[in-house]
Amino acid sequence: MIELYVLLAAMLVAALVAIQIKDLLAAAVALGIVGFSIAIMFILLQAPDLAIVQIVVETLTVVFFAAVILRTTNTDTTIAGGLKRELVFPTVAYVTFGLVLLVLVGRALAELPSFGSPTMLVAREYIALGLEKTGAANVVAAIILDFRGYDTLGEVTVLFAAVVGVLTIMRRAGRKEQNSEGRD
Amino acid sequence: MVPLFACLFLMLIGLYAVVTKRNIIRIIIGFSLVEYAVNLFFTMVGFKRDALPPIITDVAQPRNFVDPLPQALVLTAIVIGLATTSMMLALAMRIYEKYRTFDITEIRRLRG
Amino acid sequence: MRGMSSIVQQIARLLAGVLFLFGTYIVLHGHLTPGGGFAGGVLIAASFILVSLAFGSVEQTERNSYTLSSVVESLGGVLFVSLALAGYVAGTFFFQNASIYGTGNPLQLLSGGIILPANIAIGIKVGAGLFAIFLALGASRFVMKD
Amino acid sequence: MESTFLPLLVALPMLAAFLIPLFAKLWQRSADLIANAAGAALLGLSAYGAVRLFTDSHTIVYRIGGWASTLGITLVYDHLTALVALALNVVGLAALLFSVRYLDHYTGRWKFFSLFMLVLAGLNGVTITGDIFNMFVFIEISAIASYALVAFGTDFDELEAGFKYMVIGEIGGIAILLAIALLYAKASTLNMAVVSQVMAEFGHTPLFWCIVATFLVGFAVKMAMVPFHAWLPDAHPSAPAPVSALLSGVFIKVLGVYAMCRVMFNVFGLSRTNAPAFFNLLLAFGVLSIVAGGVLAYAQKDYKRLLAYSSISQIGYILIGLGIGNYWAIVGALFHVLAHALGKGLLFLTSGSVEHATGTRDLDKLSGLEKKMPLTVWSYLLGSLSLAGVPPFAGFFSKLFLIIGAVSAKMYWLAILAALFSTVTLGYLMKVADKAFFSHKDREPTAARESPTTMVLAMLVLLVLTVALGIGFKPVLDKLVGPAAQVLLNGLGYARTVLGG
Repeated sequence: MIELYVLLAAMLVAALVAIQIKDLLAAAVALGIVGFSIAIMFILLQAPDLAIVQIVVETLTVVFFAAVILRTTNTDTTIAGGLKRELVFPTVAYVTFGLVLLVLVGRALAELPSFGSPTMLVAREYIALGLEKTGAANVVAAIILDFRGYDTLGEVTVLFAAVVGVLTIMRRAGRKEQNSEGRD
Repeated sequence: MVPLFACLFLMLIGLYAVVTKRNIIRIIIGFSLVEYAVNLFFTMVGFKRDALPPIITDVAQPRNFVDPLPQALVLTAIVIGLATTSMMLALAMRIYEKYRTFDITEIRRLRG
Repeated sequence: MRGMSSIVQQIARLLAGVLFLFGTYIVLHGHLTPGGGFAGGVLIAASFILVSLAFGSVEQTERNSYTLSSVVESLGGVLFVSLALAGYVAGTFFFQNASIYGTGNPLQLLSGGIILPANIAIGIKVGAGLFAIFLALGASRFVMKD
Repeated sequence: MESTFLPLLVALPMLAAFLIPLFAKLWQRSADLIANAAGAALLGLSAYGAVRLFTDSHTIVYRIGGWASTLGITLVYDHLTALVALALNVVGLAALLFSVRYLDHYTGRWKFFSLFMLVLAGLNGVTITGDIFNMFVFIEISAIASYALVAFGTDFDELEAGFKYMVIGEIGGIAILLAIALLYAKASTLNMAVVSQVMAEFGHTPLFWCIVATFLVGFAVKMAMVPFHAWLPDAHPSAPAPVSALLSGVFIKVLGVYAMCRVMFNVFGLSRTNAPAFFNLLLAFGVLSIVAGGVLAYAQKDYKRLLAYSSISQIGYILIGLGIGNYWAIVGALFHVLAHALGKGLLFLTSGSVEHATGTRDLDKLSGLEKKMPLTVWSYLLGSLSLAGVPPFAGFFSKLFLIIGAVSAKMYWLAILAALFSTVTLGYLMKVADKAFFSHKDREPTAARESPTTMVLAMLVLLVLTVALGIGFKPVLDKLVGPAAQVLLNGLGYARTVLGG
């Protein structure tokens, strides 16, 4: 499991870079590194389906980010060099909040089944029945398209909503011209 | 427990960017980080030590698999994440076109 | 959008074909191997994106492919809902699987009942939809009329 | 198979949303037709379900794909669902009808109707689902479609409001997903009924409260209770008026109030007796929302922004009803869900009507509309009387039940607060009437006249229902709201009705 810890550390470092580096394109690439290390972790966690989807989605996300950044601006004018005084208080407050949260959540997480041994109450039935009832050798595919196909219908609809939404937002003029003189 | 905490830590990093950063693209990056963290957390919940990926290659094989259900759910969550990210980017691009800046402190026409 | 150099164009043409084929393979084998309609659909979208990045295009082509991809996406959605409704109309359940499609031979390509056609519907829909998003986000001076 | 109508509540609007882009390419106006037909069909289906419930009062359960409830996804239609679904589809249909002419201002007609159908599909999906992850998926469908609708005007304000709404709303969505992950880690199942049985054996440990708190943050963002409300006063006014009506009228209640009630009462089995701290927290948030929303509403100069703050305040009433947690208070809260859906839907439609006629929402610029748009003005007046709780309109009874609940729980100060802020509500709503309708300034808006027939018709539908709900409150109370409150008070009994039925 040592690989998992190395990847987790790399992921956290890349995440810190992504939110701090001044160049936005570099930040998007750092986000990509986070995504790809998560994809590799999915393989280590025995989730090849997720790994494939994560890789292609991550690639596409970086492409989308690059498309937007290249069409707009690459430099982040809000990050000046050095420490900014007005950011000190929120950062300290946030770090305190984060630590308190981690301690509280830590107590709660201790009650979960320990890492690596899930309860698998219904999962056992999926594994036992998956092939026989649906004919699909990939149990994950059997779940997303058959047992819980309704979820996938929702997922497809979310994507559709996003496509129509993006097309809606990218319309050049939202209102028709002749009615615009009454507005300020 | 350590991997789960690492996920929460990633989430806190992302949330920090959402809360304190003033650049819209940076906020979207922070949001993506939060979402990745939750996806990873959910997958780790279903991980089983010394087990195989849930794909049957032989009908008679012993089925010692990791929990397939979180994987199916995270698959859906990843897609939803892609959908939200692309919509946020579209909004960001239009905001830049209108205001010529990504700085949210300068984009403040609506009053409190 | 400007096109890129002819070396890039030739490589992109080759790579796009490979990507498209690989995407189709992943869609069709979603019930047997890792991946499925979504991953394959993204790969198919990526092959189109690659071509449009390498070759660039004039506004008219972009608008045509945008219209086409949004139509194809809607068709994919209709196809998926129809698959779900097929069992319902036939008098059994919403998302009925085995009894109307049959489960086929386990571990063969033609197995898994509803899963194979559903994967194809998702693959079509995702491929077209993501390409439409890319066109909207990435194409330069691409004016969306209505 | 008396339950077969249930999947149609989701499949129909989805199919409509997918078909609209195809048909709109051939004929622009087909979008109106498909959307309105689907809206009417949704209303018919939810009414049919409600009638079935009234006749044999048996919770309707549908198992998708015929799988056992642990394996597949279950759809559930009980009295609480019926109440929310009816309110949702009535307001949805009225808003669709209103949109037909209102959209003459905007470009992108088919996109609007397609997104609108997606919002309706998502909201209906949330109300009927019996599976916790499925609820998240449908919350996301309606939320993502609503972000695009808020930014529909694609102008400065709309884009800014849309982005703000989207970031805050998605943080809420992610919180819900995280809560589901934690819940799954412990309960190892997703069906709400089964989860509630597993969690019941588990007790109120730190992990339990951690899950409850994470869910609460998510739903609090979605319902815009007061410290999580920052997005609402920007987002709701920026949307086109029929969308504002849907968002303020039902959206925040389905994604926030309904989802929270279902999870907290029926899945976690919380009740005033076993978790007083949680209910006191709801009371605190409720009081904060009522006061902050009411005071801020009074200070607004924008017609729709005032109404948006009023929504925050009215959500507060629903919250204190739930927080008091006895039968009458919950009846009051649920009755207010109905009354506020109709009333606020109506008020936002009148704002659209005024904007359609005059082109502005600024109260300082509007004047003397009383003569020119009598139907709009009267709809506004009666709707605001109902919201403020003047008898015999619907809002009066919701506040009456709420106060009865508060008094019987010996929380007199809450009763006084609720009554006091009724007058504040009346005050700020009448401020609009005073400035926009009855005042006479030097510069009258030139060509203001009554809106087209379909817009007036949509307003009249909601107006008639508001009045009818007030006058005929008794059968509604007996048949719908009372049993719905019993569903919540029944708590973990939900599992038995779903799994046994």
